Amino acid sequence: MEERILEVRDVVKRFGGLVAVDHVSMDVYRGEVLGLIGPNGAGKTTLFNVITGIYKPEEGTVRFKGMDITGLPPHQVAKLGIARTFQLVRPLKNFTVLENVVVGALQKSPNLGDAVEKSLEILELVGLYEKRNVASGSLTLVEKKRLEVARALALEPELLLLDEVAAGLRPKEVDALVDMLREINKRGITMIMVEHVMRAVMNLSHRIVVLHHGRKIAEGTPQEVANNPQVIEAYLGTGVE
Amino acid sequence: MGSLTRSIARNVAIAVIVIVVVVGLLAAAVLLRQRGGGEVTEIKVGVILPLSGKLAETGADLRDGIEFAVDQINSQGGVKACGGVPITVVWGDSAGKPETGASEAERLITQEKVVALVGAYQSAVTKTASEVAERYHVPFVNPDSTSPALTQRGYKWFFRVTPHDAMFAAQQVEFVNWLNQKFGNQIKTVAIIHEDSEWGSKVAEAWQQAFTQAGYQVVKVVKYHAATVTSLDSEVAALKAANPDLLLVAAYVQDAILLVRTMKAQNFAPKAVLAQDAGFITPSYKEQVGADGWYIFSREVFNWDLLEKISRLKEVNDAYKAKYGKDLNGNSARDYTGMWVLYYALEEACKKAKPSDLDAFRSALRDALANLNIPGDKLIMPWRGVKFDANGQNTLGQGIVVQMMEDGKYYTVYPEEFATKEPVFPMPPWTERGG
Amino acid sequence: MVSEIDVISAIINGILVGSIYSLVAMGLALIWGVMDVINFAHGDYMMLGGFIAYALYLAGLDPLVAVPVAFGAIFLTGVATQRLVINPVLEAPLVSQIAATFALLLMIRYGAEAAFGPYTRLVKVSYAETIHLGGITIFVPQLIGFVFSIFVALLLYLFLTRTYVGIALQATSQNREAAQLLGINVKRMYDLAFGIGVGIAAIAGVLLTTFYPLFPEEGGFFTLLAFIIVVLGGFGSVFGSYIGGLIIGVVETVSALFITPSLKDVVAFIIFIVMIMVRPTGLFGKKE
Amino acid sequence: MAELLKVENIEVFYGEFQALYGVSFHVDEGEIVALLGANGAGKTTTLKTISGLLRPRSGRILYEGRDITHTPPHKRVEAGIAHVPEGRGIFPWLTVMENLKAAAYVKRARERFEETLEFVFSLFPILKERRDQQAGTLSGGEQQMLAIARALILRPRLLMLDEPSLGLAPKLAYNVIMLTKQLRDEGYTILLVEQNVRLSLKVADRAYVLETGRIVKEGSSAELERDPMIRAAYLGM
Amino acid sequence: MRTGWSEIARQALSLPVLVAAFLLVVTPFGLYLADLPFIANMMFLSLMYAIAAMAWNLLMGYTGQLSIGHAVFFGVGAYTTMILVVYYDVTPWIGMFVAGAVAALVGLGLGVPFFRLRSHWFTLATIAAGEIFKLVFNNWEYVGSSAGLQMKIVPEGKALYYLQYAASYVYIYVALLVLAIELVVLYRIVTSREGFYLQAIREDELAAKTLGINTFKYKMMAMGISAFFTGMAGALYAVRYHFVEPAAVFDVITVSTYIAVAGIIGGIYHFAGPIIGSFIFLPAAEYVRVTIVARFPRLFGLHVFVLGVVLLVVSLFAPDGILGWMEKRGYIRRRRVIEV
Repeated sequence: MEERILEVRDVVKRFGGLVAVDHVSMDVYRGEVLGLIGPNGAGKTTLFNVITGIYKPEEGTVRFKGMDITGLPPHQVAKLGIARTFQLVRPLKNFTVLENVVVGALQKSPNLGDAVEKSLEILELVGLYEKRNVASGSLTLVEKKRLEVARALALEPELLLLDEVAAGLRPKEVDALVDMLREINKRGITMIMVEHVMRAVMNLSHRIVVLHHGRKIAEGTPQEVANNPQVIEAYLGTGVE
Repeated sequence: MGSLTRSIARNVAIAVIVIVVVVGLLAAAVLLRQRGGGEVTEIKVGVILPLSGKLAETGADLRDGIEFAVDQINSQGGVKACGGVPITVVWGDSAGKPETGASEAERLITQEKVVALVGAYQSAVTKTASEVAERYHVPFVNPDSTSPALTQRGYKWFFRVTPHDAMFAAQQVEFVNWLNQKFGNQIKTVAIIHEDSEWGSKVAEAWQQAFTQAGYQVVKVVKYHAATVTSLDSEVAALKAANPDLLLVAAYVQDAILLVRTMKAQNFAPKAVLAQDAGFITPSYKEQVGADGWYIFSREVFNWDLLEKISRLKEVNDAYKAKYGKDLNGNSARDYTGMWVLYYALEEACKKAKPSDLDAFRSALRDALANLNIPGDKLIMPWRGVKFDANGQNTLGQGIVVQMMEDGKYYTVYPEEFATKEPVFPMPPWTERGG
Repeated sequence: MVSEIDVISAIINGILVGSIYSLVAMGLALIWGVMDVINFAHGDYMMLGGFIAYALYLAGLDPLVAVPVAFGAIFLTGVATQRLVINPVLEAPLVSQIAATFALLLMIRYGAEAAFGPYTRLVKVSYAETIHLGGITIFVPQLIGFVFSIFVALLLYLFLTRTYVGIALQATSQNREAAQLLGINVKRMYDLAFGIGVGIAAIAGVLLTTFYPLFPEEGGFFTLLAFIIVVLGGFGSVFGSYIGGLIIGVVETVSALFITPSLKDVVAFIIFIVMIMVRPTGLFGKKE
Repeated sequence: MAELLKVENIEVFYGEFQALYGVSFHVDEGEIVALLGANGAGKTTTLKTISGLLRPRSGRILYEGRDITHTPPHKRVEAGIAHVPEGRGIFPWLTVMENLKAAAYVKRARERFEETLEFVFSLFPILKERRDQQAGTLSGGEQQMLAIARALILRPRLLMLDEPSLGLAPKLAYNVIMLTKQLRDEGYTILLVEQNVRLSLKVADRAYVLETGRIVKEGSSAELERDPMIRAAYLGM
Repeated sequence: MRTGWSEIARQALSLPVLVAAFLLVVTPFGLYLADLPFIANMMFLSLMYAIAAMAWNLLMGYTGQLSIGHAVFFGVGAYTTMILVVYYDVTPWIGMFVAGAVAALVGLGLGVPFFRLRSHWFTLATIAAGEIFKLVFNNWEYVGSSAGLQMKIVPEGKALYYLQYAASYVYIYVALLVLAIELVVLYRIVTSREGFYLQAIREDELAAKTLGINTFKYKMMAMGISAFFTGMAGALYAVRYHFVEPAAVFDVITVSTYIAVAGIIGGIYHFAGPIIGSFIFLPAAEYVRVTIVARFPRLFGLHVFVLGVVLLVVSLFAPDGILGWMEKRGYIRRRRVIEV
């Protein structure tokens, strides 16, 4: 687990006066699950958007497998092997579940038959096989979250970025989702997960990076992070001045 | 297995139904085609006009002119050489669009089986409609389009009764020469302002040529887009800067009104303004422009005061007024005349062929038109007559020049044989008039 | 060829005619800002205002009397339109919204043509005089129109910034949900925005009749101009639209002076496209 | 103490997604009640349902004993419910004064606007100083003050604050939360949603803990402060 | 993934398509026999607009980009055909395809700047482009300025080369040919990977990007093809009427908007929607015009007013068009790209 699959160096992203990501550096090693946490507005999703090319950072670089991908357009980043899910689920509403996944699968398997076959496998993995011909707009939230993951997997990524996949789910659903993600990780896919649902992130992550006000304030194992006073303060706030 | 036979049976059933329907339709079509024939009780003429769309107002006027001519022809005994059968008009609406004009022409020719077409006012529509007539070998009588290009196409079935813009331009040069003679060479420089559709552009082109050839100096040509014009301030400023003796104008209604107002606003008063009818002679312009329109010359094809000069005209106009509550104008009078021209040709054609043999009759009608020679005194127009050249252009037509006087009415000032007033020249400056 | 005085004169005339564009555009900007709807029929409400002025003129009154009348009548028409047509498609996809306002355009423009005929009408006012100032000529009705337009713009400005209702309207355009939380009835704001928006266009229509011929199809080009101006002045910025209108007026008259007048609209349209490419927030617009 | 607000068993959906599962709680006159819970637990949804931006599929909301479940949002404001939304919802292109005036659109606020304004300015003198400045140019803390000030202009009986300390420096966050205490002393009833758990428990009289759309715990602040479950709810321990 | 020709053949040979094709092929002949050029012309116009509206809908219904400037491509196509035949003696059989290609180039040229814009900004830019093209052609001497260009009448022996026939029925077959080509091409596209991507872009452009789709490239592709066939429709106009002028072929209402309205009325989310829409809207518009003008000759704009009412009713009560409405009622089903 020594190979660095992603290197983020000194990334700065500003919106007008607001510094959303402030000189953040972090490494992701092949095969691990990295948790990225922090209170609301800490800059987690912005960092995701920088990595996936939706935003271009003002400063700093992002390297994927040693290659500089800073500022590449999203579709190229995706082709290189970085897939992501969205915090607010964005299924292609009028597409069926299967079609949603096939869109991604076609990137790697231009033959429709192959793409469909692969997509069906992935749907089996995420537990949506039965719903394959249903319009994705009519799925429940938990199903949509699974669909997001399935669609990202269809790109056969080496690195999967999960943006709050557990948000809004019931505890049982979270556990099932964690099991599913663990299964995916076992297949050799590296993951970064932005997550508020601690039940998920603490169970799954090998390491955790904590952002607060755009800065990295802590990094370590889940245990280390949970006991870090700075982290506790960021989350629970200070009692007294 | 059952489902397979069922689906075969269903397909066969559908195929049978389709074939029956198609055969039925074709049979009906053939039957429909064969209706008619036998004795001819009327002579059908197709008329294509802009009855809807932007020019519907003008279209209504043209329609009245045609309708009135047909009424008169029929009440005096129809087409006598064909046994006194009446003329029936089948209307086609071009909606002001060339493509609709073309399809209406085809409908009138093949479906309504008219012997000839009349129309279509806008030159663009006349172009496509007359092209269809040419291909079907149907005479096309055009009383009212003035683009010179129309009679430069080498068509055999196209006959234009009205003079065209190049002829008008030549005549306008004569008029200006006459003014110079009369008032002592005051006009040397000329400026032109025109809207940029085909009509305005071609008129301007003809003017530029004719006036330059006659030794006048064209100092400025300004064009604008009538459909979107909201102000003519800079246009008029540019004209004013050029300081011409004579301003030539080709404009539609809104822009004509706007132009006159802007000229007044900018106190731009050349020695004479000579307009090319259109906007300047529409009823709305005349009603609305008021004193601002005084002393402006316009080329016209027709004017109310010709009543005093042309005896036939007064009679016609009285009857027309009694029926429609308005006087004839350049548009209705031209289409009225066009219909009469067609009637004279019909009388000749009836001597050569029977209307029941449509192709032969159309051909005879074409020949009749080509050989027509109507003297001026049979017309209500101030023309020397109607006689078409090889291109189908009436060579005996001419325009007149009118000028709006202080009573807000246009008076004929040129040619002298039709004039009822002396021209006011030069035009008094804006600051020195009443109203 | 082109003298200084011509240029100055073109600029002044551009401002005078532009001030009418401004009014039309301000109304469009208000509707666009508050409701996020593009009103393709905007210029046609302006035309209706012109016909109201003409009706009063026929009754022997000065057309300017129609300013309050037209505003009132078209305001009510606008409120009715918003409730019956706009509101049902507010949440619909863009294509349905455009289809609906385009249907309005056809109905108003050609309904007017059916009702009044396609004829051109002209109003003759007693003050149709010109003023001459050292080679520059100004047509009095245009000047009066300009003054009225400033007056109306000022009133609208005061309304939007000094009255509770006006501020509530602005608030709605900036944050719909927060406005609701302050007790602002958003549906009512939509009624008001559409009513006032087309009402102001109707005032422009009235002012226009004193120096420009009136005909049922006159609105079309003004709508296109209003789009250009709203984009130029800054989407949703009512003040920016006023300035934008003056700028487009001047651009048209000045470019008519230097290139052929029949291409002056091309200049305006090119400015429009360049503007949405490089700075879609407009000259005075707000960043997104 | 009289019951000012009573939420009974509300179920709220976003399309197919159920956000609240039978949430019930009450707020008494004159108290500060905190709603705690991790992100996505349903706190904001609850406030939006009370102010009328969202409609519950079932359940009722009683305010001053009247059923307001089907009352439109602006009527609820007239009745005295003010909601300072998450992210403040100020009008960035209006001046401070215009932002305050926007709140005076409802009758109950307009009638006594000048008077309330005095009070608000005495609470937030900085706003008085910046009255003609565009609200978008204010600092985060000032914007939060403006948002609260604007709600106060409505002269509400029930003031709901959604994450008022969000995005503020610790010192400012502290001040803002402490302000609620002052407001309670002025006679306002406050429903507070706040991520700074310790701080909110410091000012609140009672609190409810929400987890994935359900109330999982309630009690006095003192009780909850000692409860290990709170930490678990936030940090997943 | 590419729909095989055998699959297309299977689709093309399915019963409803065969019946429709058979009727389309027989009808003009029947109309000719019955001497009903008015109906024949309606049919031609419906086909011409169907071709343009199908092309327009590749951008709208499939890619989610609303253009009200398709008159640009229509006009450019019409002019290209005309210039080639009038100045260079090139047969319209070739000219039509060149027209499509030139229109496609114009489309790609406009796409580069315009696809940086989103939703209504894109729409407004297309409107402006339409106006600019109209004004420029109006002032361009080479293309005859406002007078436009008219083909000379050629001797009958050359009719096939110059595609000049008196009867409109002939042109229906030309239009049918173009439509058939278009249907095959569009069908292949929308059922291919590219078409699939286009729809993904329509649904959510950002999501599409993160799924590895180069959205700009595919939008450009859609624009190019859309412009190509709209240009072909314009070419048909030139071929049919032997005449072009800026006012007719660059008109924002009768070209740009009618194309969109035909698509909307038929239903933009169905492959056949624009065809159905054109075959309803155009004949309806013509019928309304003819009957209303005949009955109320003095109420000038009434027929357009009636069209406005129709459009309003559709946009309020059947915003997804006739096919969308039928789908909602369960009468028809939208074909899925993939069904397993």
